[in-house]
Amino acid sequence: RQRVLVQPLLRLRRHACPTGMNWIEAAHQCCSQCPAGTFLSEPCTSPENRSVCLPCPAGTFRTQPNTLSKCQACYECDQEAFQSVLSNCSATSNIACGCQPGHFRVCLDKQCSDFSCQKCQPCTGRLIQRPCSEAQDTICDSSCKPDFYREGDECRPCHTSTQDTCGKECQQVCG
Amino acid sequence: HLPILQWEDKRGLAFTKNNLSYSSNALVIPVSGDYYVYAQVTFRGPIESGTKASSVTEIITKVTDSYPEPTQLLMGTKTLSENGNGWFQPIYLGAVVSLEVGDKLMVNVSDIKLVDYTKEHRTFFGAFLL
Amino acid sequence: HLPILQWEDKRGLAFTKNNLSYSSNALVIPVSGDYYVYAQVTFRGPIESGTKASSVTEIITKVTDSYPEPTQLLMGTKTLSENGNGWFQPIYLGAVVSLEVGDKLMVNVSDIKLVDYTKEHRTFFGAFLL
Amino acid sequence: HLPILQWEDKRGLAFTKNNLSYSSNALVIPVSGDYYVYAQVTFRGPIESGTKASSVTEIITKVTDSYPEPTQLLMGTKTLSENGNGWFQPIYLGAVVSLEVGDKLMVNVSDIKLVDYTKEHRTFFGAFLL
Repeated sequence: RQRVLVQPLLRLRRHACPTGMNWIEAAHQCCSQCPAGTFLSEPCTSPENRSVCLPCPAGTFRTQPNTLSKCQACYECDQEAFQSVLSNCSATSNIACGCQPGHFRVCLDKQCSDFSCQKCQPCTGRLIQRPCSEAQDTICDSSCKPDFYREGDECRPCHTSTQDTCGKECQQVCG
Repeated sequence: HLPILQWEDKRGLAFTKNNLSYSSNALVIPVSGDYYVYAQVTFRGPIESGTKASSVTEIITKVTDSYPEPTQLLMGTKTLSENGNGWFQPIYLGAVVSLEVGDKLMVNVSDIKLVDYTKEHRTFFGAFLL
Repeated sequence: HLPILQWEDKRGLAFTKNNLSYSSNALVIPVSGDYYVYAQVTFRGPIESGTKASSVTEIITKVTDSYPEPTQLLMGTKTLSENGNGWFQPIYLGAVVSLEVGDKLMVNVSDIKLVDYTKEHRTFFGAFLL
Repeated sequence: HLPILQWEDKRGLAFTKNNLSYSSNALVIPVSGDYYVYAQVTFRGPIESGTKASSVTEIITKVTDSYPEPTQLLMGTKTLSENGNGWFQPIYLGAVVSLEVGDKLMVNVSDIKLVDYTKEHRTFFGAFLL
């Protein structure tokens, strides 16, 4: 028995408009889209004449052609929380943020569309296996640098040790 | 884009009326106007397959025929300071937004495997016209 | 059942009107319809006599003549990762529910001793007809 | 008094209508009645200049000509058990309050430097007449 897949053949869009035009409910007709960087101030009075589009006010943007009555508000970079501006908001693009030097991104979702900036770990007394970058923290070498001895999970310079603070490990390294 | 939640719209406490309909994971706006839109997602962990989550995010998003990209309307983000034991974290969002007929509302989450979908009164989504 | 909170319905910011009344710890629904029901409970600890709480829960419940058991309408559960110091944890819940005349709404909590009842603007409960 | 937040009332998702206006950091009530008032503030840290915060607080406050002091209408307080890494903590508040024409509503926070102002859908404030 043949399985018949019952499904609307064509998922009819509510109102099919030609490419470059959108259905405007208020005008009850298709109108031309406004270009990126602008918004629809007044819909067309007939499909032949153009919609009235105005530039996005300062602090707002539209990256795509649209028939929206407002532009989107620009985000801001969180400079208090160690973010930096990679590129400013323009009429056609939102602001882009990164992390200030010495910080790396901690993503809040898999796409990393949202992130906080965290201080890179300093690798005091250790060699750096992989330097800190925008995307990930420093990776420190597990062993201490020459002239540094291990104290717990820290590496301490020999010159800071004194007779009675220099334990077995310290003596091995610092003599 | 972040995963989109699916919803029950008929059984139990769920219902739709006044032409506010639900289809393909979205509420569909029947008439232009200002709506109070709200959603709560209860997140829980740890889960078997999951890596340890450092945060959870819930976003109410709008898709419209007038623009090719979704618009994020409301967002709740909470970092988790959980210690490996079982944890629960509800996030509630609600506000008035201006919507056009045909606009679609949906709920995105940072990780769908962390959503507690087991009880209808823990994770819910709705809207009403003012 | 979980403990039921008692509410002030006249003094300070509290009020009832349009026949929505409060009696024996419940809001009583005067006319059938869809209501936006909401409540916030602020939990706080540690408390003198209390054992260390691992989580707090708030539930808005409906009791109706047409069914012998309460129905849980909305629930917020949050695990606590507190470290012995003083802690505060608010849980807000709100959604549209269909109610019948005579239905009673109440708020249950996991542990009544953890509820901060000292300030009316920290713990509150209400409903309005759409 | 606690710091008062400033708001955008025109650009992006923000709007005012029906004579509910915004001026000097406050929503101004155009007609007496019962309003559902709500606000979410997303707090985040740590911040450069900041001392380590132990808790965050959001308060919706009313100022009225008929009384010299502000009235706290709704309050959300959450203690932080953060461990030095980046943290996010949203607090949502919403309830029905009775207001008089000319009353002003504003949002106070415990520390303005901890408020995430970078995205309009993370921190928002509004009211509507029932």
